[in-house]
Amino acid sequence: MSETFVLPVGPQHPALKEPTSFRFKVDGEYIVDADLRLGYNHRGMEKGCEARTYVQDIYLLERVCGICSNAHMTCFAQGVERLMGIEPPPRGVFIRCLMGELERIHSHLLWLGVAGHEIGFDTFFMYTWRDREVVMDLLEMVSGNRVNYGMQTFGGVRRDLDGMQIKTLLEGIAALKARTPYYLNLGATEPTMVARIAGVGKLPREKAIELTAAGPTTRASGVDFDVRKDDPYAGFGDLIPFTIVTDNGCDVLARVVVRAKEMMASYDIMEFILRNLPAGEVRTKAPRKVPEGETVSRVEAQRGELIHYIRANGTDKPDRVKVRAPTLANWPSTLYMLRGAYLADIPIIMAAIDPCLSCTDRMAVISDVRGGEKVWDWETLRQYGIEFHRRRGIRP
Amino acid sequence: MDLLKVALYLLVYPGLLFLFVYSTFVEWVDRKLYARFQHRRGPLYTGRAGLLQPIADFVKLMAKEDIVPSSADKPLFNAVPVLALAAVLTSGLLLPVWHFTTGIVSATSFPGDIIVMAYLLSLPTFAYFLAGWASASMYASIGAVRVLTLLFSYEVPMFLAILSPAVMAGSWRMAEIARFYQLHPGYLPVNIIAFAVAILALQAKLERLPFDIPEAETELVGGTFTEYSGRKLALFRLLTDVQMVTGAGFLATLFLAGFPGGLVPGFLWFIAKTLFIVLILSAIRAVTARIRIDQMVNFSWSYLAPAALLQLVAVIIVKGYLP
Amino acid sequence: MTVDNIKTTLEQSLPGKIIELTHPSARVMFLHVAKADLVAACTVLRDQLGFYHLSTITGRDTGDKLEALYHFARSGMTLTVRAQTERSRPSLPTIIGVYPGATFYEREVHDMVGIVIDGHPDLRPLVLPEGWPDGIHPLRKDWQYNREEGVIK
Amino acid sequence: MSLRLGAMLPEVFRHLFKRPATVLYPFEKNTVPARLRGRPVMDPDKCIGCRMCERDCPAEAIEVTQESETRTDDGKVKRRFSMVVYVDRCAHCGQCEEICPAKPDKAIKLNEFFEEAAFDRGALKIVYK
Repeated sequence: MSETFVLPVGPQHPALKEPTSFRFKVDGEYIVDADLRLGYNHRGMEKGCEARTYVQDIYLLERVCGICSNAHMTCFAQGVERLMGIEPPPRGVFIRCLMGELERIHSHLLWLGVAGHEIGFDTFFMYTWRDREVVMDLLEMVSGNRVNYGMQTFGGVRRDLDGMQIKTLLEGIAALKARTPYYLNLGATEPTMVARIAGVGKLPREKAIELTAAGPTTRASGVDFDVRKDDPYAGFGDLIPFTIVTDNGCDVLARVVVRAKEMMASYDIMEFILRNLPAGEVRTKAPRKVPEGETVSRVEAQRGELIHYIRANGTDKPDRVKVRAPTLANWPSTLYMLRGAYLADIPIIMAAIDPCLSCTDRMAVISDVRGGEKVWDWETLRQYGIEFHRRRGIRP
Repeated sequence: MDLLKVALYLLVYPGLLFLFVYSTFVEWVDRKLYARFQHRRGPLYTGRAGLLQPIADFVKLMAKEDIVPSSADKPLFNAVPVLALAAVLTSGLLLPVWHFTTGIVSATSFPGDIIVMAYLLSLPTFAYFLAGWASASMYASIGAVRVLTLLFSYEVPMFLAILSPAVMAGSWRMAEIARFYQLHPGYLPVNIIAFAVAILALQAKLERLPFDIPEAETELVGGTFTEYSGRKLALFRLLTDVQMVTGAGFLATLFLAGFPGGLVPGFLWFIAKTLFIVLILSAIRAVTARIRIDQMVNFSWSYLAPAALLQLVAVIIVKGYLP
Repeated sequence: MTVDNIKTTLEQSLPGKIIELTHPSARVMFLHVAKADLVAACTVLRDQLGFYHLSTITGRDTGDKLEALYHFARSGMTLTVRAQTERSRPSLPTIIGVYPGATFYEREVHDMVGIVIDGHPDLRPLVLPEGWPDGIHPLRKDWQYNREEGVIK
Repeated sequence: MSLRLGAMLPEVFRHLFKRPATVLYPFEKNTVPARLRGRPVMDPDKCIGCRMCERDCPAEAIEVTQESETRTDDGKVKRRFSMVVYVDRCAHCGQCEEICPAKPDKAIKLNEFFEEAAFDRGALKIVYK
């Protein structure tokens, strides 16, 4: 039984919520080798940023990813603020932080559900996503949108909170706070679930550091790497207290535990913010042109460290914007974890880093590489599809 | 006259028509229960409370394009769904769901029909294997191998489990076994372990969570059915539903004392008891995650098979003290 | 570790190799080294200064040269190492010997800016689509993409 | 922590007797919050023609054009502007409303309409005159 063959997973596969392409060399039910191909989701954002003004860029970068939109916005806004030399007022800082934590809750609940689905536990998935509606409604109430909140801007946040909203937020947070331990508990006691996640996808501490993993993936391997502590932003550090959650399990179960506990920590942060919200303005005026300079801005997004490199050339358009979303940082460690794993563990190991492929693929513009038409109408697309399958021997 | 009766058996009750209608109803019950367990609503719009949804799905699939991969083994690929469906439909005929008096031995009730029933219920598994193998697709082949591995792990516990009520009743005929427990309902709880094992084995046979390893959507796309579409997929889906009905009826006959009281009460008992088993199957599906194939093999050989053996020993001991 | 500590350590360990060392804002530093000293600088950062984490590598077109920016992080500091290469035959040494996690970032830089990473074991395209023509690198300034205006009747 | 077989059973059976959480969307609608960022609507009477919205729109979904120029009796020039919003491109970010300098009331506002689906792309080109 040393016969190996190559199993393609992707670009389209039920385990993948977004297109990417894996090639697994498998020997029966074991994975011998894994290879990765990105780029099915390119939208040319980095190039696009150079052609737009800063104000337009902030909304463009918000759309790098639907789930961590606020993290991207915060990261870009604070980087540009640093170049402009302005500081948001304290109330703005607190609301900025609140948005980040609300988004973290929404993302982690989403992830818990997806992880459940990947191991076939759809009931778990339905319950977590039902509870996620609570935080989605809160976000919609605060920002006016369920995704792509558009709250951050240069010099603060765009919308203020009123008393009624603070009350609703506190109620919603209390409801979620009562509910979250149930999932943590379930993840650690349901035998079939434990069987699927305990001891799966081992990433030892040294490997996590060596392969530059980020976010809950590395924290579940016992590394206390958190940008909120290392490079404090949005009031972390001095204004807002918080705790870092780490776990030494190094497996998928540890990642579930880290995320669940992180949610509990986030509830505390948000309650602190809402109880101690300073009075005053939420934003300061920002200039339209940014003085020449360069900076690196980092944010702890839900999936890990997010980094933007921004270079300004004195005009109202940036010279270079580089975005590195946490998923790209976690791919090398994912490939490491997949080697030697069971075939059945592919989805959950991949899901465990909470991959966001639209975050990862955003750099190139797919132009007309096939030559000719840029916009394909329905008939051309259909003809191409038929031709494509005929070449592979499938008769339509 | 006899010919008409046979045609009635085969085509209307308990044959094709009844099984088709009832199995779609059971699928509706299963989907609705699963949805309500998950705090959802389930099918809603087709028919009253979505009752016709499974039929609508079936018709929709029948109308869809039917694709055969060019590298597939075409005759086998086409024949497998029909053969497998025929096997489970035949198994439906063996269920003692009419006023079968135990005295009359007929084509659908004879000594040893329990074994025939068990084998007919196993045939679809081989069909799944052949279907996956004939597809000549990577995912389907892995699914096919998993189907066989799964078969070897649940089939032995299943057979051991159905053996104990038969040994207890001292008969190899389903109608007689059911009759024995109708007369002595006190012996029903003796088989409780075998009942649990049989329920789990049936769940595995139906490839439902936590044992839907060969299909495993997130790993293998559609497992053995990856390449199937249109009519053939519709037949496969109908097959699973019918298998659920006959499997549930089989277990109800053996472990829940069958369906006494002539045509109408017997029919009502049949509905009630099969739905009870479907409720258990749905609940299992709702509260578990899919386990891995190696864990499944471990589980069945270290827990299921010994439990079934233990049950058999217990039954033999009880039987020894029987008056 | 304060900014001054980092500065002194770097000056001691990389004598004469630092082209420029700036500290534009809190917790951000930029270090410019020559192409040949890149791996040495990375080793010093990892072994002596505790920058265990490589955040990413940015490829950039400065106009007359191509440069790569290696963003390193440790608690309380983000340090960016800048290395430049000429436009005609752009190449930089690989740092995967020091930071194994750099492999995907280097492939990305190779794709997008066209800097050949010497010593990298696997420089297949990572993000560019199959069939992308050789020698075209989207993030260079001379590569322009013009979108056709969508017309609504 | 010990393993518990069927740890979720009680929870699951409890939900059998609860009202489902699903909202039957096209038939039942949730109320939208007051701050919802819906479709941009322009009031030509208030527009001062600064074109800030056009400049800042990240989706390039706004076009402002001058319609007429009249001179009032006291010698002031009064210009009237019309606007085209391509709702199919609109990202609903609300930057146009935010940047609008018209006083005392903004000339462009986002309303609470969010069901933008249409069969014809032309139906999403909206002209305010």
